[in-house]
Amino acid sequence: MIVSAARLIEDKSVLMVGTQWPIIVSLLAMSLHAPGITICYEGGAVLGKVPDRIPFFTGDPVVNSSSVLMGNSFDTLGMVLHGGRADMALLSGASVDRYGNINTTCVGDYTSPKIRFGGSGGACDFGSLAPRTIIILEHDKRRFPEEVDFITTPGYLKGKDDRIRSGLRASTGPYAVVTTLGLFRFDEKGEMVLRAHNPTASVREVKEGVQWDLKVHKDVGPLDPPSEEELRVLREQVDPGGMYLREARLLKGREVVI
Amino acid sequence: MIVSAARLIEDKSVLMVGTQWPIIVSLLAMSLHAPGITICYEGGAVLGKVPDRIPFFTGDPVVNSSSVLMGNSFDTLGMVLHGGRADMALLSGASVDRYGNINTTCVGDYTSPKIRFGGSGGACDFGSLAPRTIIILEHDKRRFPEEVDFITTPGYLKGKDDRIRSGLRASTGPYAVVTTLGLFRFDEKGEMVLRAHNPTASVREVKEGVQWDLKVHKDVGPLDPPSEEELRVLREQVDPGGMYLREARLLKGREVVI
Amino acid sequence: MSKDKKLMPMSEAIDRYVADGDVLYLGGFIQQEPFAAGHEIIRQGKKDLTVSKCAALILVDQLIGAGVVSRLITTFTWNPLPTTAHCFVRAVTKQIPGEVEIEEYSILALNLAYFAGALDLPYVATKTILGSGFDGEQTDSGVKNRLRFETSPFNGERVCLVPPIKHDVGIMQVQRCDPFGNAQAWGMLGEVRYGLQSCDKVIICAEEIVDTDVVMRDPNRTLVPGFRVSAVVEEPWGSHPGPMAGYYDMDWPYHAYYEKETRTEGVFQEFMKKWVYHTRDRKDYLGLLGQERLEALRPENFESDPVSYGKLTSHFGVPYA
Amino acid sequence: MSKDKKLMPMSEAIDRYVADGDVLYLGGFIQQEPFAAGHEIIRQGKKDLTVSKCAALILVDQLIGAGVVSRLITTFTWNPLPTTAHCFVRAVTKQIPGEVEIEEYSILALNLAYFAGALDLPYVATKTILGSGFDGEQTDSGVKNRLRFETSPFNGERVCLVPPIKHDVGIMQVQRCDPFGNAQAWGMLGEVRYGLQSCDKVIICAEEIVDTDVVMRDPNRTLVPGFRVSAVVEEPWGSHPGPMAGYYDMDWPYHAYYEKETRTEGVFQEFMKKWVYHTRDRKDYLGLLGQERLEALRPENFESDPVSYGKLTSHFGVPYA
Repeated sequence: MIVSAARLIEDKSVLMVGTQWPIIVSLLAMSLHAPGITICYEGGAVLGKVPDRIPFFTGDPVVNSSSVLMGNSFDTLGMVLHGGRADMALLSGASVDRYGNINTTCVGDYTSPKIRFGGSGGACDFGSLAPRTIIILEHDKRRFPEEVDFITTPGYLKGKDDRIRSGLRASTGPYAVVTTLGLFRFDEKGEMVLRAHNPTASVREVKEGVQWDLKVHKDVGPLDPPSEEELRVLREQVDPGGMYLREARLLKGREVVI
Repeated sequence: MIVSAARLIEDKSVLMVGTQWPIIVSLLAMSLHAPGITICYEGGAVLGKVPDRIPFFTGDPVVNSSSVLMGNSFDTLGMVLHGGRADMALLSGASVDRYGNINTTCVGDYTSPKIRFGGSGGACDFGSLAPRTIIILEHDKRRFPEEVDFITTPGYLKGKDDRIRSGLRASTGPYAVVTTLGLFRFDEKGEMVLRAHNPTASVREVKEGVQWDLKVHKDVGPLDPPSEEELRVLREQVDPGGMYLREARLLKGREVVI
Repeated sequence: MSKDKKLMPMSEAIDRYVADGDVLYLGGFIQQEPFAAGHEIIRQGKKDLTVSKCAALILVDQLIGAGVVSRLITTFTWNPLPTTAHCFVRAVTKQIPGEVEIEEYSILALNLAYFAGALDLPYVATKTILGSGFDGEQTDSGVKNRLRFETSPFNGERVCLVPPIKHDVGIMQVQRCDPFGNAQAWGMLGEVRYGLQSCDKVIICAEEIVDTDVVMRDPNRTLVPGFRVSAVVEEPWGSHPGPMAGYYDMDWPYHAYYEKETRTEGVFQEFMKKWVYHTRDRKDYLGLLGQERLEALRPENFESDPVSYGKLTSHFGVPYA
Repeated sequence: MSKDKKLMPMSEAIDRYVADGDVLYLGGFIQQEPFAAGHEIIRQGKKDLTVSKCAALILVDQLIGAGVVSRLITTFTWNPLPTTAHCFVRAVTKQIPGEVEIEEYSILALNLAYFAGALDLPYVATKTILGSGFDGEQTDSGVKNRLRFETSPFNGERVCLVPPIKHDVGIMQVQRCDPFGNAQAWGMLGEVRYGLQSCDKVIICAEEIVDTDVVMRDPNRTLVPGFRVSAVVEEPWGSHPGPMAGYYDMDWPYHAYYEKETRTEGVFQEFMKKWVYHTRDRKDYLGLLGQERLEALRPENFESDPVSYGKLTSHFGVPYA
């Protein structure tokens, strides 16, 4: 998933990068084929290099000493993203639906939710404004409903026409979804289409992993597995402590004593 | 004029200060009875002390090393003035009319002017937004037409009702005009009224110094002449080089060789 | 410049400037959060507060859990590990310890609302939010916020109008401040410049109190000018367990510990007794952490090069003085 | 971060990035104006430019006098002594050397227009301008600008709507910049942050070229990030006769000299021959001033205290590396 997503990033592009998977994906791309990308975080940071330690999240204080610009959210969400200077946005999410709408708000009705998540942060802005949004998340059938309970981040809403009707710019919208099972793109109506599957997963498995009748691209096939070089850079350079690859990241399952 | 205007400034008030007379007036007040005033300039400066040399104008680089905040125009014109945190604005002007409208744009029709001045700068913002605007200018009949050719800075327009109709906030507007001949205030309709005259000028002289039938306050009388202390502080502390009091300010009449 | 010194202890600042029912802005975008001030608010038992915070982390979670918050204006609320903010979730899903009304936006929209609040602009039009759940008009999501949707008179496009959000009081922890309230901050500043300025009163908590000369030697670093500030509190380590650029790292294990200690209402109350109710002030709190732990949070020095603003005492080429 | 070095001589930067007919933003609010760049624009005989400048002083006056400007977006134009900007006045009142269309605002309104341009916001509503001559709707003044006036859907008040102003190219002189375009500036910054960002291309002229490490040790001082910058020109003294905080004072006698040498079209042409047409580049211009004069403009040092951003190489309390 991390490697597949990183491969979608073109060198010299300007990226809005969200918390969680987008951090490691963008830093891997920067360390591999895309050294000239510009990484922007919602709090007002423009990175100048791969940080001295991998950020836990985009507000990690390590960003303070690894940036060429530390400013306000207007500098990144405002002038880079809303201003039309970003090429791409990278996001995680709790769930994604058939038209690429993302929910990180709640399960159930918004006013009396069964489960409540953190909320949008800048995610709604990313999805509203970026020319190409890439959504990165672990595959799990519960994360792929036909229609999300709350649109935290607009994808194509009920289809591309609906997105344009809402007033969002026609040049914007979801570009790809990358999961632990495969790579998805969107058709001319804004519906998610399986474009390639992980070498270890079949098309059938992927289809069973979503809650609607998933469209499959006519040229669907397996993704190239991560190369040795990609894995080496990921494990030795980008995340040598395995923060993003092991449970250590969440400090879960360890006894926590203060 | 300088001393009379300075006396109108209350201690601890927050001032938006324009170029020319307002600079010396506000610094005189700060050096006399109002040490706790906050002086803000349109380019984004909040002064921290009387500058090391008197600023020629509010963009003078001496301001860089005499301020507690140097930011953007949004910091002063935006958050202090439009945000409703200023108590008073001090302005100069090329001409002022019966209702306190100021012209610093042109003589004649705007589209084909006979004479053209610099323009608004932040003056229009001062007059539009400040709770109390004080206008300071040399008295000269040509500077006091019944109606200005162009409203660079809105006073009461054609009267207080007209100002409110325009959408400007009811709590804002001209507070006083101070000239070399006298001190003027505004009546409930927004018309200029002579409140006091310089000890060396008669009411008749002042009335002859404007192009309309000037209203005179029933309690009109002479202003107190500048005290020795006021003059000493002005001449020895605020403007020891006499930049604002002598022709040297404009470098006029001197041979200029590069 | 106002010459009133505004230095006071935290207890006095909160007592004098935060009232029950106030709309409270809490500054710091992930970094520089006013934890010490928040704990004092809880200790003083303030009631019915509206808390407005662009990025709400475990400080807001504690305020909610302690029952001082009746309304929350925000873009997200979580524990930045990242994991769940349990008190927030309990309040929203089960009204424990009480009902908290939520007014939600995206970060950019809330930044624009604070910006409009700071400048008192009638509204700002944007192309974000449209079609999302925050666009109550299009999606009928049940969201409550102040946004309106209009057709642009310039080009006929559908736009989102963001009105000002203003606050009674704003509180933020910064690196340094002079006794008159001229506050300087660096690091990730998110929405804080406009958030603070959208407040009638401002309380600045600072790692260090410095002379005004320090401020005047670098006035571009000033976040908020003194005349806008009501109180200045010297409170080193006041943002722990959050980070302060140049002063301390985020205390990650504390956030994991907090996650564990807040999973139920019961354990949360024990947590609060230990860290808030049974501490009189920040000194007590820091005592619980111990000097060794604090020192381990110190980053290596990473200093800026000084810059000169230039001192000018006479007018070049012009006779003066 | 983009690793393309963008350093080039002024002549190449202007030739490559400024085209006839362009809408040009010139940065610097009174301080930090790009005089050297402006002179090169004149030397290269660019035509039909729209010049957008919040505070237009004698650089804009020279551009108008030289006939390269067909439209001016501004809030005022004068010689900051203060006295008349003669070329501007000749153009407006007598169409000498040609007609210049004027689009005028107040400073706050133009700041909002640049802000809207930088963020590509549809419009921003304000309470300034209303009823003034810039409010063409109410005063029928003949002013040409892009403002519209509406009734607020929030409270029914009359408001002024400011749409975005955008530019093809922006140019500013700053204190320091790295070879990749990460530019840092201090002093009075007026509208420049948003002005520069409302441009498709940006040319940065710098007193000094510094390593990226200098920028990364103080990233809050960055005015514009490198990826937005097309060209970087090392041009010491490039803002003379205007000031540069920490580097040189305003050259007041030069402004008086300029006033005198521009009173008629004829003497202005002689002035331009000497200072612009007969100089090949900034070095020639500085040669006319002489080293002694330049040194006299240097201010005393007035240095900021360094601040630390903190270097963090491992995660506190979390096993790493």
